[in-house]
Amino acid sequence: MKISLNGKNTETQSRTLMDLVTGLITDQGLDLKSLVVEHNLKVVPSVAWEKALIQDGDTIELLSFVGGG
Amino acid sequence: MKISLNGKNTETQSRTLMDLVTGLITDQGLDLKSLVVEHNLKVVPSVAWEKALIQDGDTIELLSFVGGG
Amino acid sequence: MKISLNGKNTETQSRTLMDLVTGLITDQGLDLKSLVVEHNLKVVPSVAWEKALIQDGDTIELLSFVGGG
Amino acid sequence: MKISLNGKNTETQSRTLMDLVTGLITDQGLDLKSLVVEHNLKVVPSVAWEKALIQDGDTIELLSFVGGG
Amino acid sequence: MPDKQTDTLILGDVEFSSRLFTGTGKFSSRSLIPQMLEASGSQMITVALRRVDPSDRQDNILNYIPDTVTLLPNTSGARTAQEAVRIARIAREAGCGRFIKIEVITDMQYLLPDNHETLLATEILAKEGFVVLPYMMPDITVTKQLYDAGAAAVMPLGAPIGTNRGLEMKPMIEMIIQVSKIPVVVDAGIGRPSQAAEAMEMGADAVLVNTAIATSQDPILSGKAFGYAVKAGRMAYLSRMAEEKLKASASSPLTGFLRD
Amino acid sequence: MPDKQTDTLILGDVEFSSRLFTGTGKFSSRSLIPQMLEASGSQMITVALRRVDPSDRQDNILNYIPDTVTLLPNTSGARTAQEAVRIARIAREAGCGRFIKIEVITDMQYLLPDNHETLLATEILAKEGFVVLPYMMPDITVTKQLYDAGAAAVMPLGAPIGTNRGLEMKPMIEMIIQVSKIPVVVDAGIGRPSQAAEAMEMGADAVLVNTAIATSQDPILSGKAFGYAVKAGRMAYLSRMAEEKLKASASSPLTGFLRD
Amino acid sequence: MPDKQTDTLILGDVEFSSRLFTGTGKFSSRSLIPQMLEASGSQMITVALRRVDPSDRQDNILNYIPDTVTLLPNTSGARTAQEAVRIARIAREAGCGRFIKIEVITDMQYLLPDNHETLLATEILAKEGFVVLPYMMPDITVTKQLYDAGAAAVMPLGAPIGTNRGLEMKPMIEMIIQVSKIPVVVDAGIGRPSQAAEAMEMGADAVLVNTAIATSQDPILSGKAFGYAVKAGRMAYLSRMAEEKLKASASSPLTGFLRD
Amino acid sequence: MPDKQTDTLILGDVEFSSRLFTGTGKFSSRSLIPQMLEASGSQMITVALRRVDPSDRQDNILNYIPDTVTLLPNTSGARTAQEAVRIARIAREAGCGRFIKIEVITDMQYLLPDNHETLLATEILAKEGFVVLPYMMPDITVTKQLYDAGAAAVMPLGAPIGTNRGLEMKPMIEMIIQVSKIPVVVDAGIGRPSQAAEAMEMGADAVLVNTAIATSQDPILSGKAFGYAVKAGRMAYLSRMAEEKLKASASSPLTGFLRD
Repeated sequence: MKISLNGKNTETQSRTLMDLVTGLITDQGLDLKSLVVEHNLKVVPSVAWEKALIQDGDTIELLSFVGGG
Repeated sequence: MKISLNGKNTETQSRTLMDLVTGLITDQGLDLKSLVVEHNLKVVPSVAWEKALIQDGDTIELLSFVGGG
Repeated sequence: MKISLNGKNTETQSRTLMDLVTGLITDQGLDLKSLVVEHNLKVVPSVAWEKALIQDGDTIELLSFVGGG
Repeated sequence: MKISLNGKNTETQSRTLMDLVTGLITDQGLDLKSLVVEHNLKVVPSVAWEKALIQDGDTIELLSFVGGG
Repeated sequence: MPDKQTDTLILGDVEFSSRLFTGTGKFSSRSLIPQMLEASGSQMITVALRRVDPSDRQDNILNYIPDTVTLLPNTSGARTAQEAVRIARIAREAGCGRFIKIEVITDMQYLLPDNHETLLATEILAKEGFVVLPYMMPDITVTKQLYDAGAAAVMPLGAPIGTNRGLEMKPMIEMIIQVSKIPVVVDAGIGRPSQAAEAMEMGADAVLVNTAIATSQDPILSGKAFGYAVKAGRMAYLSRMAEEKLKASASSPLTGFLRD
Repeated sequence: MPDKQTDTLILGDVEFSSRLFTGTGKFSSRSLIPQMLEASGSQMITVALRRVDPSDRQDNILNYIPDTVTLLPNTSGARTAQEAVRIARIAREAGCGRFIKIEVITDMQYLLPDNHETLLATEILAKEGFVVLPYMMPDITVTKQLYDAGAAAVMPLGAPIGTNRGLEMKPMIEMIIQVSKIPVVVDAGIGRPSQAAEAMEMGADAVLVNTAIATSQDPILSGKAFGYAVKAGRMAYLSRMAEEKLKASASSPLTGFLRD
Repeated sequence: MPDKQTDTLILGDVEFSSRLFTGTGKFSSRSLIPQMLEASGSQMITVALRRVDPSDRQDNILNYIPDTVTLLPNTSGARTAQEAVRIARIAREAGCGRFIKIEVITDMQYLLPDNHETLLATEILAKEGFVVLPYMMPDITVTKQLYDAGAAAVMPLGAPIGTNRGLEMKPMIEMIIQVSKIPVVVDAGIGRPSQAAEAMEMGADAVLVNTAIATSQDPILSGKAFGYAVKAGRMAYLSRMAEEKLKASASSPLTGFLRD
Repeated sequence: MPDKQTDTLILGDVEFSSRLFTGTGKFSSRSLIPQMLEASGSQMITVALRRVDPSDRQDNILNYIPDTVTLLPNTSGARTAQEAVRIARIAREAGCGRFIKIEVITDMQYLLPDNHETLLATEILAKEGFVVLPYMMPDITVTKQLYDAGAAAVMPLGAPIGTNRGLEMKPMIEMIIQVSKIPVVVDAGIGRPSQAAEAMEMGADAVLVNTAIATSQDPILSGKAFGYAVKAGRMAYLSRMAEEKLKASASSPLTGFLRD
């Protein structure tokens, strides 16, 4: 399935946001709790990741809070 | 005839801008050459005052240049 | 006896600094404890006022501390 | 003859300031007109250099004007 | 003149006893942030939002901010009102609360804000119930427009961000303090506690300091210093000090000693 | 750079934890003085000496100064070194201790000190065992001469006394701080806590404030404000803050939001 | 760096050898204007447009301005872009030429310009072939937008109009000079020749001075003074003077006299 | 207020129409000096005296100074009054005339003058018939003493020599101008024509500029710039300009356009 992930066209097998996110954790050791997921311009709370189905062409942004003034 | 002259509703007998303006000169001793006349939002050059007919409801502004920074 | 008291020529009957000072207290209600007495350019502590004899021509300054920056 | 020349003890054969100065010119190509000569704390004008005899132990300063603010 | 006893700052429906706002940028270590917050007494702190950087192994910055401190997400990175609005919404939905610092910058050289885009974003977000704190170029006309747009405060800059040059825009900020119907928070450029105190003496309602604290050799002590300075400046404002005088006047009696 | 933990100021053999010196002049009521001292934390305060004024019914000003606070009698009224020396001796014999602020003023218009007479008085009194704090026109040459003469500190003025104009002489005072081998106390002209903080940030060892506190509408709160400001400025100095920068530098990541 | 020999300012298609723009406001007598123009060398002067005031018996102010001097009508009185556009059109049709100073003010307290309305008016009038000189709040973003809108120059204010406070906005104006692709004319607030010279030394292309000249006790001599100062400042800019230095450096040889 | 028509400066018995004094130090080539003098209009220029340096092949600097220009030898290098006196006598006997700039410096770090030694030298040389111009630390008391000692003028420094920092000591110099009974010449630190103009606007009688002219990339143009600026500042002083104002005041009629 082709999606736009943080602005990059990406091929993914993940069926849900949870699959996608957990995959990235193991790949990149991200801090799950710090993750903000925007799915097709809507923020999806972590409790809903399990049910959030990814479809071909979806736009997904994985964000987190950083230091700023 | 009722016109708006410099923002004030005014009763006038003047048929042309020239009548109106020359009237004011004698009344108020204005400097003709310094006068800028706006007739219904259009500036009318002094050479055209003779032919510029005033009609009921016209808006006329008599302006002049003053000191400014 | 003629003395210079705070820069003014003064006639006094006081035989000692104590006489002079106590006189002034009753006259002017000064705060004794705040008084600094300079007798002929020497500061005399209050305990010594009793024995400090005044002689004709003496210079006596009665000083006190005041607010200052 | 031993003299102090610009603060340095110097051996000289010059009998007069003129000898001394002209010697320096050929040695160092100085500009004569720019020279100010102080001989034992007295300034000696160039017209008097001929007659100004140098004696053992004299103090001579050769000065000139330079750029300054 | 506010009551000296009960002098607090209210934004949204939150009451702040500290008038020092701080930021989370530029710290050499995130673990300094909670200590700095405690030392400075600051009760509001800014954070930014960015795409996850896989190379960045740091844990959640929010973990370093006590619950007692109000989060002020900023819209840094936004170059239009629309982008600022999107960031603000994400921040709120991500659980950061209703406060938002609007920051729209198109000038990448001096990093100075775009007042017009900032005004547009303020209008939209205030309607959506945000407590909007717009970072702005000091400007009287825009100050009034931001009030009409529903801003909770205005945040004029003292000097370009990160310069530590202090109140370069002082005359304009003084005018803003005179005309503004909402709190004035001096943001950006404050590099010394004395400058923070000066802003408060002028009548500013608060100051926001990040770079000066985070980049000092001792951010905890610096934070404490700014905390003291902001208090000092506010007290000076409340105690109505005398104006500057042209003529000298002695603090000791002017009579010569042993003279009349 | 001094140790941040044990940062105190030592003059004579007395150790001061507070770097704010205060004065007793111009208070509307003497009873404000002890409260101001407590609120400000000041541990050194000036007094003046004058002929008894029969019309003045006030009781002893020394009664208003706690024993924990060091008295700093000044020689105000002196117009020559000799007069200053005489006043100093009287003050000491009157039980005011060894500290003396030398103040010799011949300019009655701007009340600016006479550095040469001040230097002469310092020489004499230092030899007599006084802890001499000379009030001076900011001057590098005289600063060195006062050190050689045995001064315990130098007290350059920030601006003419009582003007509240702050650090008008800042550039000269910065140079004095660079060259002085003894503590530098900025005296006179400081009208705002921010100015006191600025002096401390520059590296001054202490400041003396009288008029600004005494003439404010709330001397106790003002005293507290100056106490905080002096602490803030000292902390800033100790925590080595970054210099001013010409270029702006972002406190948030510079990448555009949702851009690379 | 421009050629020192042929250093002139070109606006529209007009070449100006004088970089001092003047104004006709506030003169005690109109007959001073031509003398001031001659003494100052100014080649551009502002005028305003107003409804005829019957009580005003003065003759045409344009009679006092030599044909060699370019007229710069302003849009003073305008509170919206539309009003500014209307005034500009009338001025042009009345024979005042293509130059127009846009001035849109809604803040009646400090008389500071509204940058957004000013930008809108600039856009419209530039399209109509006017040589547009917008009076503006110093603002980097708006400076770029005015260039894109077709402005012939930008005219940031130095300080609020008529205050004579000089370059209060100096840091912002310096940035504008750095980024602007069109000439920068410092307008408003300049009260002393030294301030006009300073603006030119910074690299401003011209200054506009009205109040300081018209309200001095000798407007002709003042005009001359500003003419000299603007020249001096421009020459200083062209001759590349050395920067400020932190360290002192002797102008005479440092060797002691009669020492090595 | 002096007569505008016949406004000249008289020192000794010499009348100067130019109030710009210049110096001969730091020029890349001596041949620039006469051109600079002509461009600037300066009628007084400083020179220094030193031991002949054999390695120095340059011809006589005096050859570069036209007879119409008054020589002002300085006593640079002197560290005591006695040395200054010796230099002054040599200079006069060497045919440099009666003018002498006293410069006694013991502080080799900031090169700031020693006021007390300067005063002593002034006393001696004035008695010997010199026209004494002492370079001094800005100081009111010393200003009066220099007058009593017979100085022809006082020359307070604006900032440390060679720094180009301008009127750092402005407040003190303003006071000196108020009290001085002899001309006040601001010497040292002036780095820009605007700063020279500012000094003249304050009421200074002249300024001395060397480094800023000599070290610019075009000393001739810079000299011209300072000549213009000094004239501009003096004219401004003579034409009595209005003071700074807190409130804005319009230079155009305040009535809205097409409003009442």
